[in-house]
Amino acid sequence: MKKECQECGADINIPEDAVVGEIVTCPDCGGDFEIAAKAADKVELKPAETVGEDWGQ
Amino acid sequence: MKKECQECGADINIPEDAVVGEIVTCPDCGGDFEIAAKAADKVELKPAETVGEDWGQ
Amino acid sequence: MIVIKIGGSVVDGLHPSTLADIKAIAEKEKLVFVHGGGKEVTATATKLGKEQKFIVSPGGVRSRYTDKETADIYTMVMSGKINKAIVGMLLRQGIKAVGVAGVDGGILKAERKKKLMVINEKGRKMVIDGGYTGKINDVDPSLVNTLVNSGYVPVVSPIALSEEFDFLNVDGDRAAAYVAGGVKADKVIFITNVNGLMLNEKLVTGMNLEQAKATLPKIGFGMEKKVLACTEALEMGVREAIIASGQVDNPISSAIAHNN
Amino acid sequence: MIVIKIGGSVVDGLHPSTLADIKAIAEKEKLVFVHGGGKEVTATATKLGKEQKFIVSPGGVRSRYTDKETADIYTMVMSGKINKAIVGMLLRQGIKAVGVAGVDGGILKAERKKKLMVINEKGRKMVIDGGYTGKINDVDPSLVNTLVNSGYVPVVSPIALSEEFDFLNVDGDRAAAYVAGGVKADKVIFITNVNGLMLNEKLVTGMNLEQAKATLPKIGFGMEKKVLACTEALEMGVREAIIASGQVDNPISSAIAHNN
Ligand SMILES: [Zn+2]
Ligand SMILES: [Zn+2]
Repeated sequence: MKKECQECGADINIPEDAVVGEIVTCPDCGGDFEIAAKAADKVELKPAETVGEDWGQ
Repeated sequence: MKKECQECGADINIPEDAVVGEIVTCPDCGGDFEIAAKAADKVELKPAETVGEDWGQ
Repeated sequence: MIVIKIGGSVVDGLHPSTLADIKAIAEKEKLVFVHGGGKEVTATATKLGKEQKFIVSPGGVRSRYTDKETADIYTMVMSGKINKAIVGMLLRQGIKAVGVAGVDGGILKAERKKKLMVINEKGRKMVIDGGYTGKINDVDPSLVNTLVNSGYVPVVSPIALSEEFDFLNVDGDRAAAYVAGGVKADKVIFITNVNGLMLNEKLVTGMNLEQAKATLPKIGFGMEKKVLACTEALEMGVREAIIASGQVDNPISSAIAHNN
Repeated sequence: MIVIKIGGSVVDGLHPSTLADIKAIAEKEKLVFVHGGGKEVTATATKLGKEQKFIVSPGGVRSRYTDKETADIYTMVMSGKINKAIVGMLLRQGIKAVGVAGVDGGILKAERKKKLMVINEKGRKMVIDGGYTGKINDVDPSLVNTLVNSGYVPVVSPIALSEEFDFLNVDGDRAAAYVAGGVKADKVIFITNVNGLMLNEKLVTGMNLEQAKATLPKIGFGMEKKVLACTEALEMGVREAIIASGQVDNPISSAIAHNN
């Protein structure tokens, strides 16, 4: 499945087995998008938030 | 098995299956004794300490 | 200062108004909590694969047998689970709670029972190693006073330090009595799940120290322990000891006001 | 005042002289301990039948995934087991230790991570619910100051309070940095199992804040966290931050004296 990048319009490839929450990256602009919803033949993307790595112990 | 009471000299009956730590009571004077050691045919007694009942929770 | 003994929770089995009641009182009075929580210790110990052994005294009293492993679990659950759950509950009310164990800063000292008398499986009396339980014999009120005088509400777990610096399982009611005695509290309140002490089918609404001591032999074990704790607190200089239900509206204010 | 960050024990992996060293320093200086203990949390969680899930960040950092049940176990083990074991050890030395969690008296506040970015089992980046971990963003030094000024040695567990009053798993090194910053400590010392920070195969014996910040990207994760904590402490007004080995004779005095 392919989806248009919200930033630059390039095609982002969505793996068949991708699940909600996974991050896909635009091959052209490098933007990260989170899969917000996914059905058999359609997928919704939203810009991925940046999260730090300070996760306790 | 019988054992002489250290207090009054009466015979205290020691059950065959009694184990070290068990308390036996003299039928005459009512004294409590702890079984300090026990072998096939002999037993050692010592006066039982009084312990309270305040045991936490 | 008021010392309040609660069970293993400030909410379970207590009236829904309890937290708001505590909040209102904390705005006017210096408060200290001492908690129990034996049931939760048993539940966690069981989950950890350490089945709790209960022993029965010649007097018929059933108690946890606290070997070293159980003492460690007891300390962990009391001061890490129950204590912090109560602290969290109070913090949510805007009360500056600080949870400590009775061992912290040397608050509670106890004498370790070297031996325990139990009824064994053959129904015969027997002496066993005492494990890690103790009878409180000293209290250092400094830490509790320091915290209270700085605006904090201490929440104290019933763990005491032995002479050999072992951590001991001690009775929560008597821990509350000693803390109250140590800080010379105005009141110590024991919140229970019954209306209070019943004698001859009547609720006792007041007794002086002598009356309480004379009454002790006539009372069943759970309540006897609370009345005993009351007499100990009074003898250490606490002005009033109250046994009250947690299941009434505003249970702490109600106890203070002697609403029976 | 000196804030000392130790692992999950004052003795395991540390030089046998450590306790006597602490005792000697405590007689001259005001001390505060902050501890870690992730391994013990994992061990107890596993015993409780709650297998710990570890997640890997896109940067390759492996961390505990702290769901609600894990947060409860984390709190129980950190503040009930590890904290009290350290307190017991110090009490045995005659040091008036008081164990508190970072939530007690509102010492440590943290921002809960709403989302975490991880690498999933297919090797792809993925966003998951943040669970109960947080980044410390505020410290209230009052409780620690109150205790220290009354002659106690506080022992603080790395648990912080979220804005919603949840208890959060926070990094112990940064907890130590914030406590040290909050009380404006003279020094914060991070005791480790290595000699200190190695750069270009040489032990770093001193850096100023600017140098430390510039060096951060060149350091591996475990040590990076400590150097980051050092820079945070210095920025909050701590005069000196030391990363030192616990495996040398009198490790704390040695660190203070800059014996490398
Ligand atoms: Zn793009
Ligand atoms: Zn006799």
